[in-house]
Amino acid sequence: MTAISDRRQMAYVAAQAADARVNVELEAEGMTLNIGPQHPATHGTLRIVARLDGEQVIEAEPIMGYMHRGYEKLTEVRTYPQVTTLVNRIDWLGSFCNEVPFILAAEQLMEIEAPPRAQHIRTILFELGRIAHVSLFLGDLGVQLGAVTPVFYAFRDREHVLNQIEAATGGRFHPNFDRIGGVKDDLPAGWIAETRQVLQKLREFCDLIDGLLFGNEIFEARTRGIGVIPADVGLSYGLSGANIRASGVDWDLRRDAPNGLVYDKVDWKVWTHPDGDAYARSWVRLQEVRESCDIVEQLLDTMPPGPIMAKVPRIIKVPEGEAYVATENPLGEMGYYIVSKGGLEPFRVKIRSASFNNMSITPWLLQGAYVPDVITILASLYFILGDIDR
Amino acid sequence: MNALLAVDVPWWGTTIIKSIAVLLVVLLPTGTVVYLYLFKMVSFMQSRLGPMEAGPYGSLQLLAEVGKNLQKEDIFPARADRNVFALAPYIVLVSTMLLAVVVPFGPNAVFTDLDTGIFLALAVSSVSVIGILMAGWASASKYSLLGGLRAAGQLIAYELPLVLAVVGVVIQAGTLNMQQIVYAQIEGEIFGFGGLGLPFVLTQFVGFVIFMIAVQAELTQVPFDMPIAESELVSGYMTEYSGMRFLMFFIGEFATAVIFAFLASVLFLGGWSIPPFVTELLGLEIDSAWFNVIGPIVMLTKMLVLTFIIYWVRFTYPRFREDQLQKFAWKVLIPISLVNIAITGLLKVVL
Amino acid sequence: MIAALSSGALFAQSSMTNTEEWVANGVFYVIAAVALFAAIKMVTTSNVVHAALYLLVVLAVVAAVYILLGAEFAAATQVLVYLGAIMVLLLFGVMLTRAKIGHEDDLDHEQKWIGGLVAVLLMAVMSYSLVDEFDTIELPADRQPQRTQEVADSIFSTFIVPFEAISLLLLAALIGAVVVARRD
Amino acid sequence: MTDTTEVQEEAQVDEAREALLEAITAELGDALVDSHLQPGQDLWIRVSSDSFGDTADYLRERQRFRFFDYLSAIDWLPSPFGRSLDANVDNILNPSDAAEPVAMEQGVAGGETRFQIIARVYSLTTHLGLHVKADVPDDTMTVGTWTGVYPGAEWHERETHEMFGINFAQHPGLRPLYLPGAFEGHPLRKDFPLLARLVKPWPGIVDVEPMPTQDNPEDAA
Amino acid sequence: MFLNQFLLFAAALFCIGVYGVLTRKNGVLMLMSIELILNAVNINLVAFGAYTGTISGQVFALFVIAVAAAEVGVGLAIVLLIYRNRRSIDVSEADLLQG
Amino acid sequence: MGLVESGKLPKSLTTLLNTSRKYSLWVYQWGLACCAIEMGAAFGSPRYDVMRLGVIPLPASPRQADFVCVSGTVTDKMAPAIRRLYEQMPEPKYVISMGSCANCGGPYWDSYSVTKGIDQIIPVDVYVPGCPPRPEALLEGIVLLQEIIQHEDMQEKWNKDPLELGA
Repeated sequence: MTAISDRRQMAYVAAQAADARVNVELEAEGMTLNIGPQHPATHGTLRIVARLDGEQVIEAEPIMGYMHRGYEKLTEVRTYPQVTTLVNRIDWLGSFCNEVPFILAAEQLMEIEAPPRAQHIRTILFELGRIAHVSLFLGDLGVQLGAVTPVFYAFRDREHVLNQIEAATGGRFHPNFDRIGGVKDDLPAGWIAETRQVLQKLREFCDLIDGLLFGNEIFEARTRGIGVIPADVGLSYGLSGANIRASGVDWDLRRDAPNGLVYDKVDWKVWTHPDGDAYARSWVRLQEVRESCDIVEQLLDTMPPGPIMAKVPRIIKVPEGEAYVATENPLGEMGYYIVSKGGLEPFRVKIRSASFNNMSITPWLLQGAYVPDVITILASLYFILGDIDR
Repeated sequence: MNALLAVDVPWWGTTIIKSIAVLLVVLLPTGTVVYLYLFKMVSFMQSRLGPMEAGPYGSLQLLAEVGKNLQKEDIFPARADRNVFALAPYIVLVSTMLLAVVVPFGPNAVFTDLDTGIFLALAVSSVSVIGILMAGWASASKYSLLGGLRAAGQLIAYELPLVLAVVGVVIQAGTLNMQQIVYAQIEGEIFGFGGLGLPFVLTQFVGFVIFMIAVQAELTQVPFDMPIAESELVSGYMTEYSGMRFLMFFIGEFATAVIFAFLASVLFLGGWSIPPFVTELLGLEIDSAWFNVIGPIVMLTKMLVLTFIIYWVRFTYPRFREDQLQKFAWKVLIPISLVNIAITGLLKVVL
Repeated sequence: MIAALSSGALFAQSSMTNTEEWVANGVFYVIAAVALFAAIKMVTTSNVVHAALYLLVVLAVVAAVYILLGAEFAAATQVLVYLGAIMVLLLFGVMLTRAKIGHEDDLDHEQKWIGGLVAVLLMAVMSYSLVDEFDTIELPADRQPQRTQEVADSIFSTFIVPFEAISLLLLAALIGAVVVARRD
Repeated sequence: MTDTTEVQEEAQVDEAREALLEAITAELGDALVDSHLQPGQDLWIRVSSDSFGDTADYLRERQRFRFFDYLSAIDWLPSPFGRSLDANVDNILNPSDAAEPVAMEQGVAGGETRFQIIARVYSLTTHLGLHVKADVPDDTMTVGTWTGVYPGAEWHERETHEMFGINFAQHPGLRPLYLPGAFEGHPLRKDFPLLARLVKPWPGIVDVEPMPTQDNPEDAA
Repeated sequence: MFLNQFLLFAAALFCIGVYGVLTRKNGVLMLMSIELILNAVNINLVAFGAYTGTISGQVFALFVIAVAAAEVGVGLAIVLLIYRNRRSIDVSEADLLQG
Repeated sequence: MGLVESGKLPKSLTTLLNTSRKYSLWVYQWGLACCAIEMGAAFGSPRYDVMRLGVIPLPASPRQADFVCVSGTVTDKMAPAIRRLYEQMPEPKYVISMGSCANCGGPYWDSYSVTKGIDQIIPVDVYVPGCPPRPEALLEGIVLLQEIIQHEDMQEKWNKDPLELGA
C-alpha cells in the first residue's frame, strides 16, 4: 500500500520475529503450553498461554489483540451510515445484530423512531441472525469435543437461514441493511412463506443436534460440571447472554429492555439453567435457537403493514448528546455508547461487546482445569474474536 | 500359497512372493478403506460428495495423495532428533504389516502358519507404540510430546482388554493358531445345528464388543482420540511430520484398522470361511483350493463391514477426556473381560 | 529391529532343510552382529532415549534368536512383554523425566575403565570356558519347533509351583510399584 | 410500540431513576460532583477523581449494582485532524496546519479535564443502568481501580490504559492488551494520527458516488 | 548350527550388560543394562533347551521374562520417585537413606 | 525428490506430478475474521463442499499442508505468526489470500493495527476479492490455483531464489 505503512510493517515484522517464536520459548517453572494464536480450538486467533502441571492448568492467560482492528478509532473518522458497514464486522457471525444497537443509539440521539413494520423486520432479522449464529455454535461444539459430523449439519442448515437473510437484505453475510429511521428495503414477495419453511428445517436441526450431541453420554461426561461459573462471579465479570443465563440468572435484555425492538408483542420464554457449567451453557443456547424460531414465527404472523422508513434527512447529522443502547445479541449484551458533537461522524463510540466481558473470566475459570477441559470451556463460553478485540 | 500357485517355487521365491503379497494385503485394502470410508462414506454421512475430480468419482484421489507427498519437502524440525524422527514412521508402518503375516486368507493362503499366531499378532501390535513414542519425543514439540505420551498411556491401557478379549476365543477354540481358530468355527455347532458353523461372535459377543472398543482405542480414533485430538494437540505426535513420513503415519493408521478388522473377522466372524451349509450347496469341500480364492474375498467383505463400524463411530462420537478414557479401560473393560474369561473357562470345563 | 523380527518370522517353519539351515546360520551372524553393535552403543551412548532404542534392537534380535532356536512362544512373549510393555514403560518413564534431545554429559561414572576391564576379563573367562566345553557341539539338526501346547502343559504340570510363585511375585511387584509411585 | 404506552413507561422509569439518583446523592455526599438524568433512557453521575475507586464498592454493595458492564474513557480534545464533510479539513496532514483550535467541551454531567473515565453498571433487581463518569487529573493521569470490586474491570482497565494512557492505581498488571509490544502511542487519544490517512486522503470523502454509467471525467482521473 | 555361537553371543551381551551396570549412574540406564544381562541369560536357557530337546529351557526363559517385567515395574517406580524428590535420576546422588 | 529439484524430468512425468499435486491439496485454514466463516462454509458446508475438488481440509498442522488459505484481517500482531506458519509449511506451497482485508486491508485500510495486505509478508498465488467473498468465489480461487499448479514448471519453482523480505 503506502510507503510509510510498508516500512512500518517491515520494521515491525523484523522486530517481532522473536516474539513469534514464543511458542517454544515461554518456559517458566513447569511446562508452558501455548494454545494459539492460530489454533483449531480458538475460533480464530486467541492465544492462551497456560502454565501446566502435568495436564492441569496452574495459570492461564489469554493473549488477545490478534484481531484488534481499532474499531473505536475508525468510527471517529466515518460518518454514521459508514459506521454501520464497519460494525457489521465486529461479531462477524451475527452481523445484522451488530448494526441494531448502533442504529438504535443513533436514533435515540436523533429522537427518531422507526415505523412499526421496520421494527418488525429488524426484530425478525435480528432473530434470524441469532439462529444462524448459534446454530454454528452447536455444530462447532461438536468439533471441539471431537465429533466432526455436527458441524457439517450446522453449516448445511445455516445456509437456509443465510438464504433468507440474503433474500431480504441482499447481503448473505454482512447485510448493512439497517438504516437510521428504519430499514433499507421491504421484504420481498413470498419471503414470509419461505421463512416459515426454513424455520421448520431449523427446528429439525435443533432436534438433530439434541439427539446427536446432547443425548450422547460422552458429551455429557465431557461437559457436566466443567467450567462452573457461579452467578455472582459471572455478574461481576460482566458475563451476559446465555453464559450468565446458564448460571441461573433470569435476565434477558430482549425482555427487560426492549428498546426499539418488538419483543414485547411476542409470547416467548427466557431459558435459564441452574448449573452454570459447560453443559448448561450449551443447553441454554440450544433452547434459545428453538425459542428464536418461535419468536420469528409469531412475528411473521403479526407483521404490520406500513412504511419502512421514518422521515430522516438525507445527510445525517446527529445532534449533540450521549446515548447508550444495548441489545441482547447472540453472544450477550452488545451496546454502543455514542458521544456526538453534532457532526457527521460520532465523536467517540465505546463498543461494549459481549465476548470481551465473557472472556475476561477465563483466567479465573481455567485455573485448575485440565487441558482437554480448557477446550470445552472455551467452546462453551462461545466467543468471536472480532467481538473481543474489536 | 504354493498350492494356490500349483508351481514348485524355491524357498527364496516364496519369500519374495510372500513379501509382495503382504504389501498387497495391507496396502490394497487400506487404500480401499481410505477411499471408501474416509473420503466417500463420511462425505455422504455429512451430506457431501467427497473427492470427485481425480479419476471417476475421485477414485484416484489416493494416488494423487501419494504423488503429491512424494514431491513434498521433507522437513526436520530444527531441534529434532533427526534419526529417531526419521525412523519412527517406519516402525509404525512395518509393525502393522508384520501383523498381516499371521492372518489366514484361505486353507492354504497363509503367510506363516504359526503355532502362536494370535499371540504373536497381539505382541507385534504393541510395537507400534514405540514408533509413536519416538515420533512424539523426537519432534521436539510440546504438542507432539504430549500426544505421544497420551498415545502410549492409552495404548498400554487398551492393550490389556484387547488381549483379554481374545483369551475367551482362545479358550473356546483351544488353540492360539489362527488357522485352527477358523476351523474351530467351521466345525462348531449351534445346539447341534452345524449349518452356520459357530462364529465365535455368538458365544463371545462380550469379547467381540470389548475387542472392537479396544481396537478403536488402539487406533487412537474417536471417541478415544485424545493423542491426536485436533482441537487440543493440533495433531499430536504427527504434528511435525510432512511429506512421505506423514503419509506413512496416515497409511499406518488406516492399515492398522484394516489389520485389526482382519484379526477380528478371523477371531469372531469365522475368518475366510463361509457358513458350511453354503459350502455344501456349492458342492465344495472346506479344504478345496477354491477357498484360496473365495477366502480373501470373504475376508475383505468382513473387513469392510467391521471397518465401516469403526469409521462410523469415529465420525459420529465426541471424544473422551484422558482420565475418562483411562477409567473406562481399567474400571469397565478389564473387569468385564476378566469375568468373560472366567465364565468361558467355566463353561469350557463344564461342557 | 523390524528386520530382526521379520527374519525371525521367516524361519518359523517346520524342520529345516540344509539350505535353510545354512541361511539361518547366516541370518544369525548378521543379526548377532547388529545386536552386539546395538548393545555396545547402548552402554556408551550419551542420550537416554537413544540407549533405550538401542536396547530395543537388542531385544528384538533376541526374539529372533528364540525363533531360530524353535522357541516360538518365548519369542512372542519376548515381543509382547519386552518390546510392547517394558520398553514402552521405560521410554515412557524416560520421556516423563524430560529426556533432552541431544547429548547429556553426566550419565556415566568417572572411572569407566574399571567397568571395561571387568567386562573384558569376564568375557575372556567365559569365552575360554565355553569354547573349551562346547566347542564342536551342534544343535540337533532334526529339532522341531517346540509346540506351544507343550509349553503350556509343562508350565501347568511340572512347573506349577514356580508359576504360582511368579504370579505372586508379579502381584507383589504391582502393589509395590503402585505404593512406591503414589504421590501422597 | 404505541405512543401512549411509551409515555407511561417513561413516567415509571423516571420515578425509579429519580429515586435512585436521590439515594446516591444522599449517600455519596461530596463525592458526587454532577449528575444527569435523561428521562426514560439513562442516568449519569459524575464522581470526583479521588473517589472513583471507592464508588464501585458503594454501588455494588449498597445499591446492588451487581452487573459490571464496561469501563472506558473519553478524550474530549477536539481532533486536531478534524474530519467533517462540510468542514473540508479532511486533508490536513499536519496537526499544526489545522484550523483554529476548537474549545474543549465536555458532554453530559459536565467535566473539567481532557480525559474522563466512563463506566457502566447494571442492577438486575431494578433493571436500571448507571453511568459513572470521573475526571482524570491531567497531571497524574491516575484514578483508582475497580478490579477489587468488579474483577471483570481488569481487562477494561488494561484496555483503557493502553488506548488512552490512563493509569489505574493498584491495578494488578497494566500490561498492553491488544497491541504488540513495540507499539508506541495511545491510539484512542484524539491527537493520535492514523498514518494511512495522512499519506493518502480518504477516498470515501464523496458520500454519494455517481453511477458507473454516468461519465464523470473526475472519476476517470 | 553350533550351540556355541548362541552361548558366545549371550556371553558377549552379558559382559556388555555388566559394563553398563558398572559405568552408568543414571537410574534408567542401569535398569536397561540389567535387562541386557537377563536377556543374555535367557538366550542361554533357550539354547540349552533346544540342545537337549526339552521344554524346560523355554519355560524358564518365560519365568525370567516375567520376573524382568516385575523388576522393571518396581525399578521404574523407584526411579520416578527419585526423580520426583530430587529432580534428577542420578543414582549416585541418591545415597542418603532419608528422602 | 532429488529428481524434482534437479529439474531433469520428462514432460509426461511432470504433467503427472503436477496433476497429482493439483488434486491433492491439503489446506491449512488460517481463518482470521469474517472470511473465516465463509471459508468454513466453503470447506464445511455440504452446499459448497470443497472436497469435490480434491482439497482436503484435514490438517491441523501446517507441516502437512499444501496451501494456506489466509482469510480475514491480518493485524500487525498476527503478521509474524503468519510468516512463521508459511515458513513451517513444506515446499511446494501456495497461498490463497481471501477477502479484502488479507488482500489490501479492506475496510480497515486506515487502521493503526491492521496489516495492509499479506503480500507484504508472504508471496500470494491467488487473491480472492470480496468482503467477505462468497464461498463460490473461494471455490473459483481454488480452481484457479489448480490451473496454476497444472501448468507449473517444478524446476523453476525449486530453483527460484528464496523469499526475501524486509530488505
